[in-house]
Amino acid sequence: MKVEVVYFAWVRERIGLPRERVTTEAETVAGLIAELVAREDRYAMAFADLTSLRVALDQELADFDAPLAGVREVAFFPPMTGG
Amino acid sequence: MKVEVVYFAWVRERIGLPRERVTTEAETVAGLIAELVAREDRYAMAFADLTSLRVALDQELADFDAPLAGVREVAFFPPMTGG
Amino acid sequence: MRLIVQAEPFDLGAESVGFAAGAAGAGAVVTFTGIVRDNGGALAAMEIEHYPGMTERAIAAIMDQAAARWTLVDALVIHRYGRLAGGEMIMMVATASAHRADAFAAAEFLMDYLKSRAPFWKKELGAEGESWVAAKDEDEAALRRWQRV
Amino acid sequence: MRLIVQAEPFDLGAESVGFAAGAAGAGAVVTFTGIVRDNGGALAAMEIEHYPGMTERAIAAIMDQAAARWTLVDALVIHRYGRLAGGEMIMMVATASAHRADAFAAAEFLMDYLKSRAPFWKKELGAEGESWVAAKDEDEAALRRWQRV
Repeated sequence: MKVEVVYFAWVRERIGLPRERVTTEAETVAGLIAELVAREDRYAMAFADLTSLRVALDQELADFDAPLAGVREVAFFPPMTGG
Repeated sequence: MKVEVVYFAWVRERIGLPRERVTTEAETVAGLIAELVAREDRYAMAFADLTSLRVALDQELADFDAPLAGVREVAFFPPMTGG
Repeated sequence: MRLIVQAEPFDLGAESVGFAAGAAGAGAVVTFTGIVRDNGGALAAMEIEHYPGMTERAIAAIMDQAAARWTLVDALVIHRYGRLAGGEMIMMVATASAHRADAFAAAEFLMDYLKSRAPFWKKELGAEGESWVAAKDEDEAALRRWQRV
Repeated sequence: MRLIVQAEPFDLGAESVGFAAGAAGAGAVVTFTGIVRDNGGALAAMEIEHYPGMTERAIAAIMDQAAARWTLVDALVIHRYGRLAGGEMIMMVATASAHRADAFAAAEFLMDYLKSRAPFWKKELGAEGESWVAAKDEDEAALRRWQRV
């Protein structure tokens, strides 16, 4: 399946892209992360510490073990600092 | 001694005066109230329920057993409703 | 810190902007505005009586307590007296601090103390006569939470 | 309820007055304004990144929660993104209710959720380089108090 993967803040800076279209075999977010980390060092660096990362599926916060079936957009970012 | 006695809100309305100069022998606020209540019905009505009254001595909240020595202004009023 | 007790209306917009602009170094500004509720048209007007002299002393004391208790860049209290129509603004409080927790706590503290410890008395004038607003038990309860901490 | 996410500055005075005037029947209006602290001149600018689309959804969900939890006449959230200088206003929240307790609680709730659950990220640009603002443990703690109640 194909998903749009978007990155924000230092995740975006480490990976060097704001978004990309990814073809994946993964069934969960964690599976997608494993595929990305295997690609290149910059992904490994961005995903080194999952406790400092958040994920949203189709613009709703989700867990790393959430299934990807039917998801169009996966976003990775650090904890939010709004307000 | 002479004190200025001021009244606010429904205390003022029941007594029918905003302020008056009172010559008193009382040593405490409670003593002053007893003297006023003995004067006329309208005072007795105003001071009928002390739990619904507050007193300030020289513009500072005080208790009914506070001494009057040196006080220039005694104010009686219901619980405040500011804000 | 600034304290204003007046019969005249105040300009919420100008006061809010002026307060925020003057609070150098603040990251958080909280304002509270009290408005005369018209209770669905039942209220014709509100008459606010106060104790000139003591009002200013009591509010200044309340503001000093807030400043001693939280780290504030600035604080403002404006309170009106006299006759107000439904929908008119009665009063405002503003607090400025580096962080939001202090600004919120100080504004709530100021409001709780103004409600029950500043010498104002409200009378509602309605179609069916007039009546003094009674103090509420919940307002005394609101005060007690600041003594606990 | 109104929600605005924009790069442009907003007019705190006009928004405050408009909000209070529009909140028919409200007796209490609370506003919070967030301002870029310049840290004594150490901060040159702040860059706020956000997630277009999700930002609006997340804030709308937060506002719905506040409206379900407290009796509100109205609520407003304005949040900016992009580059802001020290002293510039980042965002504001306003709540209106019949009574002050609801207005204060809803404003604090909205702020706590905006801080940690709306997809904004702040980067500080200073004389000595740039750094992303880290989320604070105390902000997560502030959120937990709303789950307890």
